[in-house]
Amino acid sequence: MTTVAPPPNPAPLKPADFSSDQEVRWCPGCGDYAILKAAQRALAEMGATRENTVFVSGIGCSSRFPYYMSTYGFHTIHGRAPAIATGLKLANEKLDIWVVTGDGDGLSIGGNHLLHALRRNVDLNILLFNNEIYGLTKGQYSPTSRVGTRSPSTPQGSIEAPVVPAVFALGAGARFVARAVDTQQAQLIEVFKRAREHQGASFVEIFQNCVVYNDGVFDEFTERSVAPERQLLAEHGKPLLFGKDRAQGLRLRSNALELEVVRVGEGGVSESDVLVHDETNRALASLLASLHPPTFPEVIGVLYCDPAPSYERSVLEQTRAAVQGGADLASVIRSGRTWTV
Amino acid sequence: MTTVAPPPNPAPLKPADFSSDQEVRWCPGCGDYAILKAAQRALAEMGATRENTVFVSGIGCSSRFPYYMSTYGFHTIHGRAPAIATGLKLANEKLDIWVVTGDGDGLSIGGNHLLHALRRNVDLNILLFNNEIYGLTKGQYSPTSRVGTRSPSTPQGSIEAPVVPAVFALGAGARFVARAVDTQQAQLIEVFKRAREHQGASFVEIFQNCVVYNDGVFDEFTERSVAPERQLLAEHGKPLLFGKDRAQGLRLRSNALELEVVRVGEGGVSESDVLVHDETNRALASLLASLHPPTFPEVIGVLYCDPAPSYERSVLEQTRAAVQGGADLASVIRSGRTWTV
Amino acid sequence: MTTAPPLSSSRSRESRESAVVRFAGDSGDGIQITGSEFAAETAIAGNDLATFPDYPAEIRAPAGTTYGVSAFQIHFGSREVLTVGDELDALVALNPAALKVNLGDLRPGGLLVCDMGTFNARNLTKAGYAGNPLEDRSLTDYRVLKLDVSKLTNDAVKDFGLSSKEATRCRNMWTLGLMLWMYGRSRSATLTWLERKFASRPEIAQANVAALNAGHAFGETAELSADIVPYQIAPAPAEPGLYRTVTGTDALAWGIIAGARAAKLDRIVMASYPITPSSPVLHTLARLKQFGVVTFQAEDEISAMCAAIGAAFGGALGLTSSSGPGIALKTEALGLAVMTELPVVVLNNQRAGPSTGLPTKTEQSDLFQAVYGRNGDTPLPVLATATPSDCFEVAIEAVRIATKYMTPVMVLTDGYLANASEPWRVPDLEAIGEFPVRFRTDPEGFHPYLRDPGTLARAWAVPGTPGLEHRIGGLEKDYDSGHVSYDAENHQRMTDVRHAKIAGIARDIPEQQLAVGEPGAKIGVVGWGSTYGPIFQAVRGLIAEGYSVAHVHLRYLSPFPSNLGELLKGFGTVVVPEMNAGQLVTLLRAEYLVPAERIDKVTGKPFKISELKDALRARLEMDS
Amino acid sequence: MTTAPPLSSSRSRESRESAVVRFAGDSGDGIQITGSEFAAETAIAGNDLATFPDYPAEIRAPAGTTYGVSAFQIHFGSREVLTVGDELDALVALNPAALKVNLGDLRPGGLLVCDMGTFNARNLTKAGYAGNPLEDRSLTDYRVLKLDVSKLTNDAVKDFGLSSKEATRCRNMWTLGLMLWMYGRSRSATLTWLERKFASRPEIAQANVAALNAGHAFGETAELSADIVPYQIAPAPAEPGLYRTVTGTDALAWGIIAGARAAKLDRIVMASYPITPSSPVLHTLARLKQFGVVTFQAEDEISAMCAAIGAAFGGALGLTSSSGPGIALKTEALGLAVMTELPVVVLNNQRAGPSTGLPTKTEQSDLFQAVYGRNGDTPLPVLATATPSDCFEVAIEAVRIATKYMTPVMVLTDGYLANASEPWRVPDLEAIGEFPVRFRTDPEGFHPYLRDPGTLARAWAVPGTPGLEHRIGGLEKDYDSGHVSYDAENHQRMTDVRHAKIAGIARDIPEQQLAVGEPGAKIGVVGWGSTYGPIFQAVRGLIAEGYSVAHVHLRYLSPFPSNLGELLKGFGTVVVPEMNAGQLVTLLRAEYLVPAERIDKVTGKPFKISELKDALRARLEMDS
Ligand SMILES: Cc1ncc(C[n+]2csc(CCOP(=O)(O)OP(=O)(O)O)c2C)c(N)n1
Ligand SMILES: Cc1ncc(C[n+]2csc(CCOP(=O)(O)OP(=O)(O)O)c2C)c(N)n1
Ligand code: SF4
Ligand code: SF4
Ligand SMILES: [Mg+2]
Ligand SMILES: [Mg+2]
Repeated sequence: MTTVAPPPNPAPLKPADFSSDQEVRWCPGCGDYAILKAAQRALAEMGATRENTVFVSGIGCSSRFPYYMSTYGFHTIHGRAPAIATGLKLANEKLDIWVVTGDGDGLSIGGNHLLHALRRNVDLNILLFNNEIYGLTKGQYSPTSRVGTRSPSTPQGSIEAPVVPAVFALGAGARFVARAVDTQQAQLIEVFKRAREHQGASFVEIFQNCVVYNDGVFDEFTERSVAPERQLLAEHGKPLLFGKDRAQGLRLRSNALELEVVRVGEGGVSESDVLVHDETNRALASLLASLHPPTFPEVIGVLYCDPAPSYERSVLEQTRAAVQGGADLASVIRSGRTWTV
Repeated sequence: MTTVAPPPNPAPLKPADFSSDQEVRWCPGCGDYAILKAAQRALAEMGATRENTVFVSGIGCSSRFPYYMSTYGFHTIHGRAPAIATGLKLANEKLDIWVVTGDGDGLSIGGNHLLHALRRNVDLNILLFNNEIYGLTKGQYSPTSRVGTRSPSTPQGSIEAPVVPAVFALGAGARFVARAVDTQQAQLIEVFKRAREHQGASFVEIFQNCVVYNDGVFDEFTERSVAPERQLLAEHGKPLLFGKDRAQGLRLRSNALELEVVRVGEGGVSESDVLVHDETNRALASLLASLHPPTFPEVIGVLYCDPAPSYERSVLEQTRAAVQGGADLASVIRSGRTWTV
Repeated sequence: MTTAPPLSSSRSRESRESAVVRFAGDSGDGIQITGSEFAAETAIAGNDLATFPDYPAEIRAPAGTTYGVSAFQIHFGSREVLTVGDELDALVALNPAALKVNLGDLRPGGLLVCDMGTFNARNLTKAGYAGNPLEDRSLTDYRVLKLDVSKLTNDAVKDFGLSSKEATRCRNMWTLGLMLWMYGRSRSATLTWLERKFASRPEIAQANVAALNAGHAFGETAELSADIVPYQIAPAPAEPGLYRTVTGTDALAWGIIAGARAAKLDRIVMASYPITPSSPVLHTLARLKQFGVVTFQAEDEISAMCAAIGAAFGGALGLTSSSGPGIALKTEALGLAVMTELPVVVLNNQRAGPSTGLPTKTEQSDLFQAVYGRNGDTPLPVLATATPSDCFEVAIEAVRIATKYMTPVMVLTDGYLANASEPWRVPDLEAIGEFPVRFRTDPEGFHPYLRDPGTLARAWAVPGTPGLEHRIGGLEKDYDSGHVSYDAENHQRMTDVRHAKIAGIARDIPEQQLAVGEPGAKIGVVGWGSTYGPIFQAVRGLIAEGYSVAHVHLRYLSPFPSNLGELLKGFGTVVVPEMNAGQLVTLLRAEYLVPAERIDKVTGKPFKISELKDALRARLEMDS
Repeated sequence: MTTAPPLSSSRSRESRESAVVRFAGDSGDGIQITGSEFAAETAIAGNDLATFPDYPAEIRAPAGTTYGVSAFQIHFGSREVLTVGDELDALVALNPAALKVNLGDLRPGGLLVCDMGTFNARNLTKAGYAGNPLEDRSLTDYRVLKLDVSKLTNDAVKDFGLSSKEATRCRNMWTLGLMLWMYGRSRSATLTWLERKFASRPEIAQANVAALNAGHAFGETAELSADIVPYQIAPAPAEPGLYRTVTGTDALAWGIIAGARAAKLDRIVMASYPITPSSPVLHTLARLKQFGVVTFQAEDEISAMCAAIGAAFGGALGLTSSSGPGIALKTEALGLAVMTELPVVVLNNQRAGPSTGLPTKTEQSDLFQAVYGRNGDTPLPVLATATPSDCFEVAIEAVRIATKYMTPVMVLTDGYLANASEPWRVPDLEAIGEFPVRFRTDPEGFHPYLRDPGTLARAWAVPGTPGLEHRIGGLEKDYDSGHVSYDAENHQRMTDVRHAKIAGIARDIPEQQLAVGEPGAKIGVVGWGSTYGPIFQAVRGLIAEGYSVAHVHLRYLSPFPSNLGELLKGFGTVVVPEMNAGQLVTLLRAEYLVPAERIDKVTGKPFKISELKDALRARLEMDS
């Protein structure tokens, strides 16, 4: 609400300027470190200011994030960050608000708030650190854990079908859905920038390695040696190609809603047969988000981006219009039937 | 847990036998009456018993439902019916459990439980009475209300994009998603039967007219005169045709993930160009669920059905296997290090 | 029709000090309008008054059923009126169901007006009557005026070309006209209102006017039995000024806005999730956006509480409202608000519990929840409103305490207060003392838990302010730096300061006064919330009877006013009437070790003056 | 190395009544294993004992940091041991950070064993030491045994072909060997354990054995300074029987299972959502499925509570567990359980609040929440466990009360109890009295709120039973039919019966006994929960000093035992030590009007016996 004018000619901030004085206390080797670094770089590169940037998180290892940023921060309670961030945005729409959440925080206890923040399209940048496990509470399976995950609460293996965060977000009506990998800095930074630019709720799922309780769970497609063959970086307007020499692509089966992997140049397949990524097509995004190795590549990048007016804009327009109409409490109270004694 | 054996040769029950002795207290003309009737008929026609059938609801006009059934019933608290029903199913997997919820109950406060009941695939028949409004609390807009809905809490009109229940359910990983209209009894009964037969979570959205706070909100496609032109009943294995004489159909745009309406016999379109409904294709279901009048028909019927093992089965298998291994508390307590004084 | 000798109806009016009238009919009969208009004319006539609407629990119950009955009660008089009245002097029943449901509250000898036109077999059956009570001897205890209001109305409006349904809808105006005559009231306000309301349909306006006049004229001219007499009730003395009637809901909403203005906050974020009986505050504020109000209908109560917290973090006044079950859902986040010391006002419009309970009935059973219902040692201030107009002042006070002490504040109202109305002298807004917040802007020496040495409030430093970037959260923080701290002694220190801060508010609130009676009375009757009216009247009545009794009514329930202990210990006995199973009494006993006694009532209905008087009289006489 | 004259280490042992030893090191150092093994050998040696592990708050803090220090404390003796000890007689510090964090708890003159091999510049800096404390004069208050354990271990295991990392990992066994020698303990249990544990890697097993033996031999043979003496601590008297050590978590889990067996319920639905420090109960029960346990990791605490309610409706024992913030989320549904009168056991493993607070620290601050933290008048029984082994009995009792009275029951434990362990005489399961539930099957005269005239419990009629089809829910129900009722008098009656049912449990629980001391003592010290040990020891100590003091420890916090008021009124003064800001004391004052006084501590740590003794002694002398 009160945004004090920034000092004149502020010097551009460097990534390190976004680092707080608090010692980072994630486990050595945790994927969260890389995400922290990428966020600091993205903010610096975009010319963000500390005072107008806020990180709001829930509870979990990932949710410690705000303590390590030199911006404003709110380490709230488990699962509720999107709701708190919504209130904050309604108090001061000028703030650049980032929500940091985990697969447990955002999709277990906090699933409902996430659904509604996405549906309402509040202008928040929501980063979901998906390590497919509850890190902070010492390794129980989470809603994104694969079937069969052995954990303290599922010693015989979990049996629930995991939720696919991006598919859930699309089902919830999100208008920006992207994916990135903790250690792939360049792409991560790029996605952060796109998310920040997007007006309305941006949902970013980050595959994050928990070295202690779920080490290597994404190796299948993040391990350096296999990454090119198992990842597809979706780029708007470009064909959905992947693999060494971008030799493979995704094609739509004729008159069916199914994708298949084809090799360009083999069996009469030309590059023009390969589907072109259209980030404004929700159905395509949903299909892409559902693909997984080994049959398919894991699709990363901006799966979906189709802006619409953000919630706080429209809400505040109503309030602002009313305020402009003039406000006199005395006359409101005196309206209706009065009498004088 | 304790299922007492039914009396020998029970006489088959009639719809009226599923009616409780409580006076039905919905507003005259409320769509809920028709749904009640359909449920009673479906149960009777499927040979259900009162003692093994349970209706669990949250809070809302719709959630009064259990009081009007002569089965077991639990009118719980707002939004929590799926969670309570899950516990009930884990206590006694033999029960045939129906969850009755509203668009507010199931998608506003209860969205998270719905998400997880669907994802886990608990064998529940979940009926969401969607009247796009909060009936019981006197008419506030709900998460399914269209943009611009004027209600006591949105006197200037609502601004949030509504959630599409079926799209949400698909995004949540539901394995059975269907739609029906309150007053179209035959199809409603048919959907109830399919839902009950389906093992695992079945999600049924019912377009329900609230005569008091949102009268006629579905008229666009439910009004008798327009219904044939504005509704498409999806049937597995059959072409997606609709309209008088089934003259119109849905076609997939070539090499794109978009549907279009075509007229069979016009402009060289033959019936074989029309997409055939495949209820096991999630992407198709999702696309169908996203269509709305006036551009498209509203699609009803079973949009998606692709069974997988239900949650309680797998969970109870683990427990049962353990029980069969033998259980001796004394030896558990005596295991590990002991000493004798 | 009665056969008693006819009397001119223009005969002189009997004087009364007060009257209690209830209008009742089917939900479709326009009862609430009738009641409100009667109340408006009564207010303008200068009586003090209290009104209470009683809606059916069902949204739209089938016509003619007992559970579809809607009612509106008004108590008015020539002296202070503080309750809606124990029993009815007059009951207007527009159909058999209305009679069935309400007759029990009519005092013997009271006036009963019935529309005999609706007492047909179908309606009688629906209401559960075997025979027609207007025709058997079951109403002999009352003075019955049975009129075919339906027919009389139809006659009165027949010239306006209304449909028969529309014509019948004018019945309420006919009845209103009759009752306005009965108590010697003007019709002018209603006439103005009708013309405005139906401006676009003048034939409806005219028909309603005709019905209203016809009902009035009927009183003037018809031959009524001897026992039906019109009344006259003199104006009540009142401080000079501009008056209006006000409900608790409106007063609360306006009070919040006035409070935010006094705090110089230009944005209020009201985050709420609908629930009976609390939704109207959200609805009211949604129409007051011109005061910088942003209303947010959240997905649930947790989200609403959290959004209010987020808004307070952002420098707005955080506001949320709910009723018991919804407040239960807010408790975890409320703990976060305590821990992060953010100014959020939480309105709890109580209803009868436990659980869903009786959503449309009133109760005061969330006091424990308000004071104690959180994990950890988590103190916060709790205020309660006593009357509809008191809601205005309490709301301002809640904003003052929240912003001055950087704390969530719980305000307890109830379903009765929200809907009841009473005359209110329109306050002079300029006279409201300001308490402007001072956002921290100076980075020098700043940390987020830096406290004001006087209030112990922490600094309010708002995102957007350069140089004050900081992180708060639910983990314990270091007293001296605001960083996360697991230190043992620090936790003790922070726990202590959280308590001291709230306890210190006792120094910043008025000393407890007596509502009526003298300190040291034989019995001190201590109440809180909407029981103010009945307790006050009961105690005043007993004092008039010569008893030594006094009334203490608490606005501040946590912390208590600093002199309360002394006051209580001065009484011979302390008695605490509550609409719960004994909650304030428990707090008082724990705090002051006074052997306070209980008078509980949990029927979903307010206390009657008479039942309180009886109970207190019995207690007073026990010792003598 | 010291220059004092060498003495044979086989010299005779000094006798001690008890000792408190803490092992501390980096989280990767195997400290918890060292401690557990030491405890096992000590138990087998016949001492009474109490242990407490202290994990770092971070999952895996960087090596060598102070916040990465892990510790394990054991108090053992030849007489009853009830606490982990106020101060340390011996501290083993495997690195500088461990020394830094723990030294403050070592009593002057206490034994300090340090691995000087780790006191290099890097580790010293990480621990925040400017110089090396082993080399300056900062440790002169203690008897320091500085050994290069790293090197000694490496020497001992060099023959087994281990990597240097693996070799260093054996340091804990070397240390254990030394300390076992120090207190004259056997190594046999540890040897067996090592062989089983590393069966697949015999070289590791052998190396660990070698390290263990080397440490022991070092004690036997090395030339230690004169002030380093080995001890002997005689076995404690104990009732004959089979013993084991038990943590609160295990005892609770087993108690629930024993309770369900006694109730003849063959299914337990345990629905929970992980939260520190309560998750281990879920983990433990997930491994006990053979007892008909179904574990359900819900999406949140609300769902967990609701699933437990649904399960109870279905005829299983409904069980849920959490800690403060999670319990807050359960309160709305808990109200539903009260309203529908279903048997659900709710375990609250308390942690320090408010809000997220200090998740890994212990506190007793959820008592208010347990007793009062719901909307409406919503009474339920609340029990608390006093010691790890007491958890077993309390769990059984919770199941008994829940099923017999058809009510949710809250059980309060805390993070300390969950993790602490003590010796436990394995109970005779056959001797546990049965309390089989009787599901209603007879349709004759049935309605769901039909009550047992004795207990006032409603009938438990389970879906699946023909003829008993019924509907329950959160709305108020008619006393006589179980249908929804908005009736005023009925609500009063139901509210009353809900209270009467819970209050009536007081007749079905044992009268309150004194833990130690005499009725009518000058000071009655009243405690609950995990403060049992320190209060008991403090009071016993004061009695031995000749003071008139007694200890009352409450298992039943709602309702209180029927004789409690009388007992309290008999004391000169009632003092209530609590690890919160005064919660039980408030309940007692309100209930009995006794001017109970507070001794509070909220540092996240248990009371010390000495601090309690000091406080009580001061209080005792105030009046004399
Ligand atoms: C109300 C509440 N319930 C439970 C917890 C315990 N809790 C803290 S974090 C967490 C899950 C963390 O998982 P995730 O969100 O995936 O974060 P990660 O630690 O993996 O980054 C849980 C269950 C809590 N703090 N509060
Ligand atoms: C915890 C809680 N919050 C809010 C309410 C109030 N409430 C009852 S029903 C309802 C919404 C009803 O809408 P919907 O689910 O669409 O049902 P409908 O009445 O339209 O059938 C609300 C907000 C409540 N009973 N409990
Ligand atoms: S437990 Fe896992 S997620 Fe948490 S800090 Fe350690 S590595 Fe990272
Ligand atoms: S308010 Fe609407 S949904 Fe509720 S009973 Fe009436 S018509 Fe039906
Ligand atoms: Mg995680
Ligand atoms: Mg609805």
